[in-house]
Amino acid sequence: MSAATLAGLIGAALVGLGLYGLITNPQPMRKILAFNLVGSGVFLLFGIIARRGAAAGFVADPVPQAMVITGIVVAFSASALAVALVLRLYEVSGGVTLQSDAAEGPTANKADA
Amino acid sequence: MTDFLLSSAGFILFTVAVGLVRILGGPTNADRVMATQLLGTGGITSLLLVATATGVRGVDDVALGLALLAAFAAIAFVDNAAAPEPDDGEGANDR
Amino acid sequence: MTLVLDIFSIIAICAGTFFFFAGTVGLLRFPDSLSRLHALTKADNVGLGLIVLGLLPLTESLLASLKLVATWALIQLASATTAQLIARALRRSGQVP
Amino acid sequence: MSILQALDIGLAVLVLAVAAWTIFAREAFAAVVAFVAYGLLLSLVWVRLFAVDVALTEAAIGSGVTGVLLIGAAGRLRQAKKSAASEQPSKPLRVWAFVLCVLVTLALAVVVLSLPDPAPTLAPEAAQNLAGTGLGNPITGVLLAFRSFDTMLEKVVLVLAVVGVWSLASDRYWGGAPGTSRSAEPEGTRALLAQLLPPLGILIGVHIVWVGADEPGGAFQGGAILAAMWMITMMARLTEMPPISSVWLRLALISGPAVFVAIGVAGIAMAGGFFAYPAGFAKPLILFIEGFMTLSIAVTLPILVGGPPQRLPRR
Repeated sequence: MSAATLAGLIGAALVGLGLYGLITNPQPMRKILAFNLVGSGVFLLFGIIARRGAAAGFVADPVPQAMVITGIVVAFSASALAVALVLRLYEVSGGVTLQSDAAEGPTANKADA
Repeated sequence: MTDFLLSSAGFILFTVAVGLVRILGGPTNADRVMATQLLGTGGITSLLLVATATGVRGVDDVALGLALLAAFAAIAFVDNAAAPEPDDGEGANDR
Repeated sequence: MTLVLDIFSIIAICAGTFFFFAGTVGLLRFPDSLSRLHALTKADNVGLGLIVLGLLPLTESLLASLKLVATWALIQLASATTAQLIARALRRSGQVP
Repeated sequence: MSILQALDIGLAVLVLAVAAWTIFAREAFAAVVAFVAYGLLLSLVWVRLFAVDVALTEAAIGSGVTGVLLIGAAGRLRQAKKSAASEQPSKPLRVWAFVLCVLVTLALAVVVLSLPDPAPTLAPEAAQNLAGTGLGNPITGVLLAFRSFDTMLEKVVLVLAVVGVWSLASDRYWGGAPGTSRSAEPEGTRALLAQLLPPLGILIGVHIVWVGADEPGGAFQGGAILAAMWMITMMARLTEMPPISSVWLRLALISGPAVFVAIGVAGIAMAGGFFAYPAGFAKPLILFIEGFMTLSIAVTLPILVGGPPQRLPRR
């Protein structure tokens, strides 16, 4: 099995693992991590398509690689926004639960100045 | 020579990895950060060995980049997670 | 001449590999965090240092050798700093007498 | 089985083990630390795929800058209330989720194993047209010439993310600076690192941007390394986050996409198409855009890590 196929199978497994974490883990921070795993799994799938497309003297097809590079940067900005939202939720409510306000108790109503 | 370089890279990566997988379980967060640090150095080393063996261009820059950022996780850890009492976050009192 | 350099490379890389092995064993076996930190820094400094030394004769250009040495120097700096910081954090948190 | 193959399989097992740890670890902090290690291992996988440009991006952004962001957040959330038991998904739900995820993985694995051979590729087209740009690195060619519109929009996404993060500020802090006050004395060890690292780091960052025209590297990777250097001086308390009302900061944030759009629009007049470069001027124009993009990225990443303003604006 070539390194590319192996990396593709890693990518497939990472998407599965990340999806499982995204569904079952209640903590928002852990969901962000899981989402990043799904993202990097998809990037690896792009990566093997690039590697298999090696032609014309290039070791890999540059188009999927360029898309992965922009993808990594976009994934980072999405994570940064998500982290800022979670921290803000914590600041306002003292907790980081994603449940509805009713389950939160009185702290959820604490007004922000 | 190529085989020798690759086996060394494999050996280093795996000793370091065994350490990482074992230490991630704790006892303390400081141990976890140390294990990541060791994985970082081991990863950079195997990268250099594999790069010399396979002759992929530009890998030395990846190693340099990783080496530049090697201290970041540990510093962020000391700043945020190791402090005995976290800041109460009341920015209004800062100034 | 090439043979001598090759033998030098092999000896240096083997020695470096040994230090990584020793560092990991120390990380796993030493009883407290400070001694584990001690084991870790040996792998960082000597292990990588010896391997960089072994790889130097195999590089193709001066720039490549410079980059190798710079990588090692950066890891030295990072490892010295983090060892200090982690040790201090351990002491502050009362995990070390 | 050759040694290289054994190495690949070992690396694969390792990546999956560390990834599984980030999902199943009981403590949030342990999961975040594992994620940093995961980013590092992933850049080794990218090197094995001969995607050195991607490996550099992953090393700088995926592992380095994201690591600081997540460790910082995990540290601040340490005091957060543990999630209630009622939030834990029920066992049947977990079983169903597990089955779903196994199915997704298997489907993707089947797709990977049955990819067409020979693989479709755009490499010959890229190779054919690369000469017109004067570049040697096909990935830089794709990013800044063939698909420059995508890259420009991606820079806009970064600006939007900054707007999103800033909009989470309380009213009273609007116009202030992110992060807590750095009133404490710079501490010796960290200050030393923050004084020794940036000169070398800036050299390496600029080198990576410069060689990006012909060798692996470019504005994203170099910009991320420059961003990391700015971040380390802030972590050592040698510098502070600027207040978000600062004019130079806002100019630096938008300089990348603004210059990119301006040159794209100028292409309509000069070369007969949006984002077309006049013949013979492609390489200098691309380097010009890359310079401003590097600046934008180097400023945007630390601002995103810094979060919304948390200090009162100076009046």
